[in-house]
Amino acid sequence: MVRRLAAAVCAAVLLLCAGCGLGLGSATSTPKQAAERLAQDVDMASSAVGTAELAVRQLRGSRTFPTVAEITLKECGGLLSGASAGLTRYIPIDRRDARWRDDALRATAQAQAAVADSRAWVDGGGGSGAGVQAGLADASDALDAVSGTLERAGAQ
Amino acid sequence: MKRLLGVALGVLTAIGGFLDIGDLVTNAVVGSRFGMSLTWAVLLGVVGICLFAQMAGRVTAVSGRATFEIIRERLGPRASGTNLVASFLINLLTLTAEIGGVALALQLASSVEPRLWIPVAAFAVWVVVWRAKFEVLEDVTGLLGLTLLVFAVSVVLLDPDWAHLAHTAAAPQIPATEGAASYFYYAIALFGAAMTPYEVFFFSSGAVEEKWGPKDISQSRINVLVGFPLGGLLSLSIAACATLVFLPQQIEVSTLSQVVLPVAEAGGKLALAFVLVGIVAATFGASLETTLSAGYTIAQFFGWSWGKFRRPSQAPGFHVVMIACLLVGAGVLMTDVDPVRVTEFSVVFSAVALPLTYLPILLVANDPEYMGDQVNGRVLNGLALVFLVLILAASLAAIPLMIATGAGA
Amino acid sequence: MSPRVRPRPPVPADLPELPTSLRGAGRVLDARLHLLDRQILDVDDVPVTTLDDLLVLTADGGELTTGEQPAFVDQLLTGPVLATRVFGGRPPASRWVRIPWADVTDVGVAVTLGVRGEGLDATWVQRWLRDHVIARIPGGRHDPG
Amino acid sequence: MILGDLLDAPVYADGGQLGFVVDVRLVLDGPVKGLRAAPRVVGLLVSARTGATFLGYERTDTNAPALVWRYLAWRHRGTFLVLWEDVVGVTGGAQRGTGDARVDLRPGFRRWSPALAPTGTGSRP
Repeated sequence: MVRRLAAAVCAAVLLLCAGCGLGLGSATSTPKQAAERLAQDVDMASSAVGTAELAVRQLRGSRTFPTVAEITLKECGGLLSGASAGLTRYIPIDRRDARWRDDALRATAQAQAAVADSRAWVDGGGGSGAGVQAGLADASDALDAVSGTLERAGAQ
Repeated sequence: MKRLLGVALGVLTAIGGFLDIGDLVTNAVVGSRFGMSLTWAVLLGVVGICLFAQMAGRVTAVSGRATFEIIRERLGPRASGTNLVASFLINLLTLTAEIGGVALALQLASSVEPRLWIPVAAFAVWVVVWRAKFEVLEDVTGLLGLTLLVFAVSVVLLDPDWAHLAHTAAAPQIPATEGAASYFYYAIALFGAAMTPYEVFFFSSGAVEEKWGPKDISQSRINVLVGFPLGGLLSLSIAACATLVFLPQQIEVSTLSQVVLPVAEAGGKLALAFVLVGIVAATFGASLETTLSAGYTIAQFFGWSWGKFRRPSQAPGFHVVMIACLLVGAGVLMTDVDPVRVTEFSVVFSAVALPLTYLPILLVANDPEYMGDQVNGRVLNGLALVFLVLILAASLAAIPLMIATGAGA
Repeated sequence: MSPRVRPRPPVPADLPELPTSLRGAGRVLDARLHLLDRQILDVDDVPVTTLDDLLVLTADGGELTTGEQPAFVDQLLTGPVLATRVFGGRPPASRWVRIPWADVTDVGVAVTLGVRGEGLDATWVQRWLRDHVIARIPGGRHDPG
Repeated sequence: MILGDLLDAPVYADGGQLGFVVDVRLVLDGPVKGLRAAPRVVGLLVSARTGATFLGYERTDTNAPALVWRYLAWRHRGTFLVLWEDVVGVTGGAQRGTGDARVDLRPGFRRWSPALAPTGTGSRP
């Protein structure tokens, strides 16, 4: 009986190690992997900005309730802070991806500001729908530019 | 009247059980990242749950014994003990996610902090489980849950290119931006979301609550064949909505508020009102089901008196377990853990634990001592064996894939 | 799904079938297969507990060490002994909750007793929970009907 | 004697170990106590392996899905029934799983088929 239990435990440990092995394989060491790692956070940031744009456009066309838009923007803010936290945690391996990280951080900060303005506008705090929509669009373009450079670097 | 109530059980199990926070989130995430290329996983899950729930309902209707009594009888204390621990913990995880889902849905409808909604939602679930009749509990959440049909309406309103949608569903390939590991990880997540064990505990114990006998087997088959495909259809329409709105703009879904955006995009405020009601009903219905399933598994394993058809004083252990689970679930949620993340883990662990419940039910469904002459036919056994292999494969692959993809990151 | 009972499996040919003369006329039950871990129901079908073990004694209630005297099941045993059944070891005799075989009225998919579960020691935990927890919550005795 | 102690106990006959007690066969023909005749121990079912999956498929006419049944029947293929009268001694206080439980059979004991008549008690109690 004990023998069978030991065998089961070994099998479980083996399974876990296999899974971890696969997981660790993606540690960052080459520029390609560095670009992919940064791209993950940038994608999260651009997802958040895209969602914010959608929510604001829907509110301006009164296709959604203010409460729903406000919650959506709050959650986009959460996603953006997650993305910038991921970026600040990243340790660049050389000058080039240090520059990528700074561009990404700058674009994400711009997005955070745009989303904050949108929330203020939704809460009736001032600013115009069109102005806020434009701010989000600029932030989205900035993020797209950064992910463009990362993609090109990743493709080499 | 009894037949109508019977069908209500089927519809509730489809909407409440099928469409819970796990389906809402997983299908939206999959739609936004993989388009319709994982449709096959949802369809497999629908056929699987139809087969599994129908067998469990038939076994209970004929033998009068619910799922976990059977698991204990057939596997003995050691194997069924580990089975209980695994099934109970995963059910608790799903319960936590469901109550979190109710809180998130109420936040969307009222913009009040979800942390304030959590104790209210947990208390409301307890009051319904404590007082309401089993049938009433089903009808209300079942019928309200039907409002989720608005997802299907939204797909039509978004005026998609149906040929393209059908093509990507029929001829699936892994999108360039995603790795094979995360593709199959989400296939398992969808399969687990469709075939959650708590649905079967609830469905088979419900057969005892409703006092079904062998004559109700055809009724249970209707419930399953009406209820679950309806759930599968709604799952696919959630994924389609996400595909149409989010995929082109490369927006990845990770919050509940994003799940409802396509509906607002398609139908404006009216559709949004419907979907908010539907999500609250589905997550609340699922919270009731997971709470009851927690009570059912423990009480049936230890042989206590259980069931909502009895006075709480006649099933004290059953009710104490449910109260404890609600307190634990609400407690965990108050630590500001993200219910969507909890949900993603709960569906994958459901897939891991599925064989533990599926095999005993399959064995008993062939045991004349329990089933008399209502044993499985040859065709059903063949299909059941195919799914046994599928379920074992998904269960074994789930954890390594979860680690390899960092839980689908 | 055509319900039909299948032909009997090929019984290992080399072993002779036990004649009823040796086996005895009554119904045949295998303890672990048909009795252990089965649900025990009381006279009005309310679950009491799960059957954990059986006490086997000689006809006059004496202890058994060999096969000379016939052995009979004297009591159903249940109680908080799951840990020892799973992890091995033997619970002290006092831990067992005993139900005399005389109370059993039927052995089918579950074991049915002829007495109400209320009075049995096996339902002690349930009664304690009812009096100390459920009774304190309003509506504890309402009949959902 | 607690029946559970017999289960999974090793079985010896004329020196060699035959296997383990997988189950205990009872028949309801003992003295009537209350409404039902008390179960009498007919014999022990002995198999080469302990009763981990005691699903008993080698003894009943249950044909679980062919594949599963064939595996389970194969796993307990050597099971046989030995009569209670052939048991010479149940020794060592029969602690379960602690190795010192032991069942000794009379030399020249007879092996019987483990098959059960179709019980067919599927109807609800």
